[in-house]
Amino acid sequence: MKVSVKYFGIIAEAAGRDEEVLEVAWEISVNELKEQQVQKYKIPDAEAVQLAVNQNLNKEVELKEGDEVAFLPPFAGG
Amino acid sequence: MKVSVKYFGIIAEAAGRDEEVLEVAWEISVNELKEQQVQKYKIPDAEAVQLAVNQNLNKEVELKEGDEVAFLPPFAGG
Amino acid sequence: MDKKKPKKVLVQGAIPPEKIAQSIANHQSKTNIGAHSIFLGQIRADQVDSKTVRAIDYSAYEEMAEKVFHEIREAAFSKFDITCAHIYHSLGRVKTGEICLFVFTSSAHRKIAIEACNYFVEEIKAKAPIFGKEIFEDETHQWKVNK
Amino acid sequence: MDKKKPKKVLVQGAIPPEKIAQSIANHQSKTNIGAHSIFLGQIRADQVDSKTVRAIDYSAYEEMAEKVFHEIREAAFSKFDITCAHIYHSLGRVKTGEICLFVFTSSAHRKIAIEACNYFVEEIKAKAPIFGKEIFEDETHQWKVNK
Repeated sequence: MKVSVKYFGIIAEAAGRDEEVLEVAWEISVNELKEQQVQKYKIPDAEAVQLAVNQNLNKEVELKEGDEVAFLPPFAGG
Repeated sequence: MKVSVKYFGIIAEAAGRDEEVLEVAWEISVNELKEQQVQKYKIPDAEAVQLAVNQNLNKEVELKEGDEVAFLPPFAGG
Repeated sequence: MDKKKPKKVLVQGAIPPEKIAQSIANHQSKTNIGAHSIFLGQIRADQVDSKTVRAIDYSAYEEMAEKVFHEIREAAFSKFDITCAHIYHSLGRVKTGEICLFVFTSSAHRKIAIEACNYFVEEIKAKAPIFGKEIFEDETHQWKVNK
Repeated sequence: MDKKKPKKVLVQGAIPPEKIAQSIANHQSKTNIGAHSIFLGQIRADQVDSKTVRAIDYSAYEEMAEKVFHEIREAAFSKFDITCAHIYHSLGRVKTGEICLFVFTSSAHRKIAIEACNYFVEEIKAKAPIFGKEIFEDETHQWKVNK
């Protein structure tokens, strides 16, 4: 299935892109997707990376076709 | 001896004046002066009135010739 | 330098928003500042026995008030690691909706700026000999008391 | 009405002092307000390994950030008896000395306005997906992390 992935800040820098559409296995978990991309792009400081699925940080959700998954580095607003 | 007296806010309104020079007895205490003027001008809400001597609220001081004594109603700044 | 040459705090009439903008703009050259905290007191159209407040006419024991403001500044600078602090309070008539108090503190870090700002506001309310006559629509009045 | 039609929080570039003055002026017709609390974040010229920060380039997951700001507003209005609340955060490059965050809360009473303002600031720092690239004089950069 396809999911739409967005990268921000230092992660976008490491990935060399802001977004892409990924073909992923059914039943892939949010954490598995994270691990896969962390390895692929050598994303630094991986423990500090949070994933948002359809703009929610809740990690328990299962990925579905067409979901938007955002890779978020530590927040720096304010 | 002479002391210079200032009235503010509702006290000035009751006294009908902003300031005056009073001839007072030697060794009059701050509280005695307060009581005297509260009676004279029927100053309302006398418990809430504070006296400042030479711009200090410290009540323990003894009055001296030429002191400036201010009658202050409750503060309302801010 | 702010600390050493305090300007007069008491100003005639309402504090215009443009003065606040100017104060903020004046701090843009101070690049060690990371946070500003601002408090503004605004005149409320309070209802008292079916009459509505239209303005507050502020008066003060001015010399003592400026002395008290100076002492509050000194205490604030010794308590808090602030870069600068500015306070202005109105004298005379300030209409409902207008600003009568402007407290402005700056620091490298937000918590310090915020705590210092609160300190100023509470100290000013408690210690500054300022008096307020609430003027109603019909020009009758009552004297305001801080709670 | 403020509560129902939130404007966009994210704005391009620095927040000019005149915008802050305009926001304050816009509240002078709301005569149930007695106190405003304002927080401003300003870009500091921090030193990192002998290099000096010249600007922060802010980016955000914009749709999520606006959603988070909306949720923070809803929570603030249910927690605090505030009359209105406005927040603005910069996107793009903001130079040292310029303002990148403007939080503005108003209430009948000072303590409520102040507490609500602090709540917004802390929530925004903790929850808004905003990212900051600190740009040094030589155009090298490092990514900022909130402490």
